[in-house]
Amino acid sequence: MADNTQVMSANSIVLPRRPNPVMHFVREQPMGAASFVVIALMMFAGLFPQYVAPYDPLSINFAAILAAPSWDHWLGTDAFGRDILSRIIYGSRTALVIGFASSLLGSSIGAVLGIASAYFGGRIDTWIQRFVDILLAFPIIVLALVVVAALRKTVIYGVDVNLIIAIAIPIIPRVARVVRAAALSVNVMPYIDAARAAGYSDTRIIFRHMAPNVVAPFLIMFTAFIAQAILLEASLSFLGLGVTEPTAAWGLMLSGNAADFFREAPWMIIFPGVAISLAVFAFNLFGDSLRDYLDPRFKT
Amino acid sequence: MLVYTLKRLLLTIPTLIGVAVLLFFMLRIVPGDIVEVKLRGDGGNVTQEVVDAERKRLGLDRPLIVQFGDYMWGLARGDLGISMWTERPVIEEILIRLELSLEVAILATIFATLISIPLGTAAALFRNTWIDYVVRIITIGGLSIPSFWFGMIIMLSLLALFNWLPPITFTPIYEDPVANLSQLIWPALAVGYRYCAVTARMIRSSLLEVLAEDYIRTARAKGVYEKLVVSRHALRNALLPAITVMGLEFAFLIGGLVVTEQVFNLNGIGQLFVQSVSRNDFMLIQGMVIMIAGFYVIINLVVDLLYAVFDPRIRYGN
Amino acid sequence: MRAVQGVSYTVNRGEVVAIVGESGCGKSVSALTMMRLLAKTGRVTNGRILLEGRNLLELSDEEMRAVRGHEISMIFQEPMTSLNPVLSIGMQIMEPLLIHLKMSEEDAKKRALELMQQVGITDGERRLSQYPHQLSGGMRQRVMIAIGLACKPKLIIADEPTTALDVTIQAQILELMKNLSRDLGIALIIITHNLGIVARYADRVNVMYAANIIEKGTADDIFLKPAHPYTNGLMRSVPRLDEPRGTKLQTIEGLPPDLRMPPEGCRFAPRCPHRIEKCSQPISLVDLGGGHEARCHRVQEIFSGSLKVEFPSGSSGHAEAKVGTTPILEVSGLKKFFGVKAAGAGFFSSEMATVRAVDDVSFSIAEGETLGLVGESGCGKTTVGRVVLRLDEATGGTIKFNGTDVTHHSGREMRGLRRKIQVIFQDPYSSLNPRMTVGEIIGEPLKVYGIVPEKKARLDRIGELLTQVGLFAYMSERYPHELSGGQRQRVGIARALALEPSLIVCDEPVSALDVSIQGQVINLLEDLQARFGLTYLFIAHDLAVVRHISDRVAVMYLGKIMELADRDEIYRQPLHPYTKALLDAAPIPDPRVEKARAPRALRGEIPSPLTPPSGCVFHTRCPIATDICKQDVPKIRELKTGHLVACHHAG
Amino acid sequence: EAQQPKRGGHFNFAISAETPQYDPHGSDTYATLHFSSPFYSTLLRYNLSKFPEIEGDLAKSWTISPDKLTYTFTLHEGVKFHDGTPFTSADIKATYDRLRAPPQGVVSNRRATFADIESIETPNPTTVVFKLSKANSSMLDHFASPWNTVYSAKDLAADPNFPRTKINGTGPFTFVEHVKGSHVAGKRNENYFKKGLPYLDSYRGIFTLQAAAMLNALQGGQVLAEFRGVSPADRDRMVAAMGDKLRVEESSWTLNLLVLFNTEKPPFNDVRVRRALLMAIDRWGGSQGLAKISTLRAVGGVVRPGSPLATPEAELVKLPGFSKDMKAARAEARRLLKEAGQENLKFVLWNRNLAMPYTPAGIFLVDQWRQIGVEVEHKQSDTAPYIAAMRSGNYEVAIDFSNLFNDDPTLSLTKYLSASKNPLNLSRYDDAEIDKLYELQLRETDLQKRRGYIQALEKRLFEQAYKQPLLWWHRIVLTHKTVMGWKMSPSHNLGQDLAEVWLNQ
Ligand SMILES: Nc1ncnc2c1ncn2[C@@H]1O[C@H](COP(=O)(O)OP(=O)(O)OP(=O)(O)O)[C@@H](O)[C@H]1O
Ligand SMILES: Nc1ncnc2c1ncn2[C@@H]1O[C@H](COP(=O)(O)OP(=O)(O)OP(=O)(O)O)[C@@H](O)[C@H]1O
Ligand SMILES: [Mg+2]
Ligand SMILES: [Mg+2]
Repeated sequence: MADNTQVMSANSIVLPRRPNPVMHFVREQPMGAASFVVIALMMFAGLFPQYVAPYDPLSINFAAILAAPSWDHWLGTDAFGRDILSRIIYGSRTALVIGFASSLLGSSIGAVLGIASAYFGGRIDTWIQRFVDILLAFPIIVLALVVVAALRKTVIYGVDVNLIIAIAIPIIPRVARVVRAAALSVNVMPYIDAARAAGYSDTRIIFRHMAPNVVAPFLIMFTAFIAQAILLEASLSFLGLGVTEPTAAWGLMLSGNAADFFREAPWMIIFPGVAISLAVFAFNLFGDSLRDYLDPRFKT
Repeated sequence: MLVYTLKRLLLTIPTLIGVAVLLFFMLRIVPGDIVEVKLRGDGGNVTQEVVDAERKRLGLDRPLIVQFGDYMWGLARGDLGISMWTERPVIEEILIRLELSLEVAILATIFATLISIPLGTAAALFRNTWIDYVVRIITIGGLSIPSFWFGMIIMLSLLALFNWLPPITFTPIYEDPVANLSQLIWPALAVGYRYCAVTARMIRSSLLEVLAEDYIRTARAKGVYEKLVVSRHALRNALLPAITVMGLEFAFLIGGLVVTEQVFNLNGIGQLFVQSVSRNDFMLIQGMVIMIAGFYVIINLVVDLLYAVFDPRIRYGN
Repeated sequence: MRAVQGVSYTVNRGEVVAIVGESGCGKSVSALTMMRLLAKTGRVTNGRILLEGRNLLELSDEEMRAVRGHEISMIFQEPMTSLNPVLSIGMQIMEPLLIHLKMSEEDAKKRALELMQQVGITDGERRLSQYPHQLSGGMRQRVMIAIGLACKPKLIIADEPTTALDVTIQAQILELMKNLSRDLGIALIIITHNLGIVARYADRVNVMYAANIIEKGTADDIFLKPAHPYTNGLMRSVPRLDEPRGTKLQTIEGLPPDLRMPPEGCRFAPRCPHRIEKCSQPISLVDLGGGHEARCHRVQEIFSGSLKVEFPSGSSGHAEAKVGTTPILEVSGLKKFFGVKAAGAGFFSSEMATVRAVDDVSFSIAEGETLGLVGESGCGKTTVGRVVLRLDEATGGTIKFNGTDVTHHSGREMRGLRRKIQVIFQDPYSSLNPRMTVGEIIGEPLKVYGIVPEKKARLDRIGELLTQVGLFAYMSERYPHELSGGQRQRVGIARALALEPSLIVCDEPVSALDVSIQGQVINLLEDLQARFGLTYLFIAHDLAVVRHISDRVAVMYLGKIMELADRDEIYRQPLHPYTKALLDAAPIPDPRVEKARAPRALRGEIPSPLTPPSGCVFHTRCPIATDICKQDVPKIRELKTGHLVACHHAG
Repeated sequence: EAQQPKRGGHFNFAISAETPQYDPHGSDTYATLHFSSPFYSTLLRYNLSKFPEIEGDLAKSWTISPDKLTYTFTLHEGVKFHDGTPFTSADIKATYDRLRAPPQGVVSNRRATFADIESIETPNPTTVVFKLSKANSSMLDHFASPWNTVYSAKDLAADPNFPRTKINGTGPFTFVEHVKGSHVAGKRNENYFKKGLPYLDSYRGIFTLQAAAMLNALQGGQVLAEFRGVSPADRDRMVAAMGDKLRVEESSWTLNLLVLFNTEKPPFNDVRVRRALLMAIDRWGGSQGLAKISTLRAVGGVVRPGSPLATPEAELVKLPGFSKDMKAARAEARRLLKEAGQENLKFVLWNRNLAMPYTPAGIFLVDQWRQIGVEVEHKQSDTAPYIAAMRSGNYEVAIDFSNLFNDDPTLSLTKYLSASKNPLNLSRYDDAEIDKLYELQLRETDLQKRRGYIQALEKRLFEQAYKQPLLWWHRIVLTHKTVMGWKMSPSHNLGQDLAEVWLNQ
């Protein structure tokens, strides 16, 4: 035996250094990297709006009602003379908080359901799948609307919790589906059999062996659904069922009688919409690149 | 085939029942009472007896479980009940508005299918070229632009460019196609964009996968024209997943309608839905959700059947 | 990177040329290059591909397209995925005819039927309208051949045409191709890594190593007078059916060079036991006369016999493992049925059918013994292993371990037992958790079972285990994807050893490995057995490998054991017709033996385990089957001491 | 526009909401009136040319006994219901009995207002006599209320709820159809008892649920008018778009929004806190700003500014919350809060989820209170939860609204009665003095004295700061110039029978 090892050591393959994942991602997915920069900017604006925003987003100024974009109001003002740029900047906080929170909540629950469903199979699987089917049969916004209406509004640190839940619920079944599929394919992997053969506990197998291998689809879903959540929040606020005035929120800026002003003050409509689209676009693009990066099938 | 279809239809029933039950109790948590809205919504100062009498008349004073049983029994007989607001049969309220919403949905679907197939195919064939990137931007845009805002922008542009706005009263297509389309084509665009984007993306990725398959290599090795390789060998396999996605996206389509109908003031299901939510018209809400859920289930059934038509590996059960 | 370099060979009409080499050495690439089918990422830097004097590399894409499938056609490795699932068989066969020969529909159809005839597909009429998923692997490969033949090409390239098929089917297909090329005067290039096949079917052979052809010549040249050290090594590292007992395999240690940075000298030098300074200089093919050429600096010495090529043969010194008498594992009447969706029903009907994966299997293994389990794919080998491991619940029968019945032990009761029974899987890629480092993978059981609770000691233990399987301690922080197939398999073995088991189920542990690596792993397993007195249940479909490693061998067919006996016994005088057939079908890497043997191939296909034949499951293919075989199931009888057979006509 | 009215023609107008049922007795929404009025007549009605003067409708004339306890009406002869049955005093009796004492299962929102009616007698088919238990200075206004549409005794006898779903009146138009979600249609009642009326052959009330949509329709001529009222922004936009084809009529409105405190919830049980919050509101400034973007405008007390009984501005500015010197007022407000130990007060402001004018009002208030360092969470919810919260009393501060059809104080002041007297008092306070003043003004028949009581009540109310009108609405009605004969009034509930409307084309 000893001598074999000698032979092997003589020319054991030299590996290329393990590449730094971040740099690697940037190199492989420039668009993804770019979109991440946008997201980062949004995050900064959302975290420290007071340093970025030129005005207080709430203070009414009847002197400057519906002012057109100008040097002192870059994106103009709304019907209450509030600076639209500042409201958009503060709005990014609302969007991000709700987007992240609800996507995280929904995706996590979905992931747990999905993995459990795949790993235990049998009756548990059937029940979970039934439940998922039922949730899926609800049109997304409809479900959200009903939940918003049903749950009493509870605000914690200025964040509307029931809105988050409402948006999270439609996410659950969709994530559960995907993760279940992924987990099923992992479940038949020999290394899982090996773990079973070694007699490890279910929890250990699930968390140590399965979970890490469904992280990729989870991450992808997670980012994608941040985008969807932001969009959904905008829609709900637009319908007047999401965030309420005078909070700065993008969907809200388009809602109510904003549309009535679109002749004399189109900027009131255009800029918030652009903000939503840009943010959602960034997250989608990032999620997309993430998938291309993580999913071998898309590798060249 | 038929048997299978029936079997599947039966299988949808538990789902729908689940929807009904879940919804019924979820709604009953909603604070507030439609009778109050009716009698006091506009500042009327009616006495409590009046309110109670009204609740009694509408049978809202009965214990929840009784109302529930009543409702389920109604469902069993295919009766969606009475709208608490207008006191007309729910089904009637829905049917009045169904035609319009349905037409918008169909227009959107047609639009999506027509655009997405060439778009997705081009992106896949010219992968990692500028074409691919452009398509990618367009499609991700579709996922990112809120349909209601897109609708507003469409209106704005129509106004700005032609100083023209679509008509507000609905004329059935069989009466006056021009008037009908000139009203509905715009909302269809607004909701169809996303639909189209999702499908195109699906077509792209599945086509890429298919093109990497061994049998494509075989086809090339046979000396088949490249055109045929794509159209005959690749595309047929690639379209299958796209069909599924279209089925699943239906849920989003409805969502799109709900907001877009607000923007274009279409007297459709979406509009009705928002109204009934703001009025606590539970019966109407239940009716609509169950109907939409039914649609969703049916559509996915149809998708599966289509699958069978396209893919010989899938056999009809006997 | 240069996938292929300095490859040049010629093929003549009606001649069969084989290209052998380990995986990744560039066989497929060279073939695809000939078809100009390389992915965009690949391109031909220089060289000529002459088809009857025309340089294919200079043709326009359109001209080349006209050549493909018309003058040159290709048959691929994976019959399962190489046919378009949504197009009918007829369509796919007729396509080249319609395109290249501009035939009319009905002419094409006639021709298609004729082709089906040729490739031995009966009732072609019906088949034409069928779809690939309705055909067995063998059938599909026949269809592929039919497609290849369609336009009477001058050259057919077959890239591993039978690797995915069972030995019996493999024999059928290869015979077919050989005859066709002879009768139709078609030049045939067979790409393979199976030396047996080469020996039997090839007129001339090109041996490739690391993107070079390092030796070429007639089959006899290569097999009888191999000149290049690598060729020698290759010959010695494969177990052979006609080898005396107990010989150790000689193995070529190390791995092929990374083609992104190949050594500029002789590419084999790093692994060559006889390398000298000179070997670091570039070298081209040296002519040895009679078209026999080899790419080696010392080829003359070797050829003249003045240099004897010797390779280190695994554990020199270690004694044969001593086989105990007490059975450690007793399996009796074992049954495992699976409920599956009825075949063909697709997801449109939910009717269930049962797969009789394992049906009444009994055997026992003594301590320190190795029981080999052979059989064609789908016969239930893996399932037996899984049931023994209690990964699947037995449908019937009992499993005794060290005398105690463990068939229905609960998870808790099993826990202690788990340590004693371990497993090694076939696929070295999917059997290691890609998200864990080698260290974590091997260390986990030590931690979980508190075998080596504290960290420092555990690291040492891991290092120790790694060295035991011929790896290095420093590899413990590598991830699986940073290891070669062979190395991964060694990690898998180390993982099994970590629990210090007494029985290891090896499910095709070497099937996925290259011959040279295969040798290494087999030797390793033998060493470990000798060292730790392990007991193996060794599952494989390669008879040679099984024979080499096992003490006794069980032959399975459709979930039943057909024959079970001492390995020499069973190979010397097999009593069951199926065993005979298997042995016949497996080609031996020796042209003399092979060319001497009459062409034979077991007829028919393997029946579906969903609907196993009545009576003796083998009767549908059995040459000596009679009526009783159709009626009643043969009991498994002990014809001689320790030689059990399940056949009415045996003995 | 003293032109000779032209007969004939078809008239389309917009109704921005669709009524769930047809019976004004059981309704408070203009949607029902704009839908039903053309089909019905009332006993009396307002003469919109000389509002708030009252004239007869079905009543030809009437007399009131000196003790103000007996009202005798002489009715028009030859009046017929649309189904041909002749109209008699019995129908009036049936109608008013239904209003004041609705039978089981019938909703009458006017029950309380007619509580003082003791009996109704019909000596002959053209005479009806109402006897009251107490003098009631608002009685005549009640008789002129547009909600009290007259039904046929026959129909009510057949089914007390007949008018909810069917229509049979004596009005100028007969019912043609109601297409759900689309429109209601009517055509001339050939034997309407007022000779020569109506002018129109037929009309359609088209439901336009989105303001934007309604305006588009108006601009496109799909409808020629909308009678409820639009926001200034819409007005400007339409004027810009249509120029002199459009007629704009404006008036202050009988509607207002109020700031409402739940006097049971600390710290709002402390008058200083309530007062401080009211004083922090810059009404005069706000009215100018909000007037540009919302239907809110006039600053006023408990009675509509500009109406006979309203408190003049000079008096008003003295009341807490109406000062024009905001610096002082806010300083005072901060002081009060400090005194009450509520410098950094936080609370939730409930509001209805209606774009116009509730949202602007909410935004305005939040901003105003931020300026005295009070942090407010603005909670807008749909009507049902809103009302639920109001009634159950689990709210702190809210924006309340009052919706009237005339300037008669009695109706508007009932809002301020003690909770014990009026269960609908959402501020849940008991204040004997207010109740006393209310009763006094109600029974007082001398206008000057009555104004005195009302102003006293107002003063008391604002000093206690239970609730206080924020701003009164401003009504802007847009019609095509071709629409003639319709009369603007301070209430969108009045004058919708369309009898005198005609088209000038
Ligand atoms: N499309 C490709 N892009 C990049 N490298 C490739 C590509 N195809 C093959 N290679 C590399 O070229 C070398 C030769 O590959 P090839 O498939 O010819 O080996 P092979 O002899 O066919 O192996 P096997 O026996 O496993 O089929 C390998 O190192 C492989 O990684
Ligand atoms: N989980 C399962 N569900 C249904 N059928 C199964 C399952 N596992 C195995 N089978 C069926 O049982 C039969 C035996 O499978 P098994 O894998 O044991 O054969 P094998 O001898 O290991 O084949 P190979 O040589 O290809 O590994 C096959 O027909 C297979 O399709
Ligand atoms: Mg290959
Ligand atoms: Mg196996």
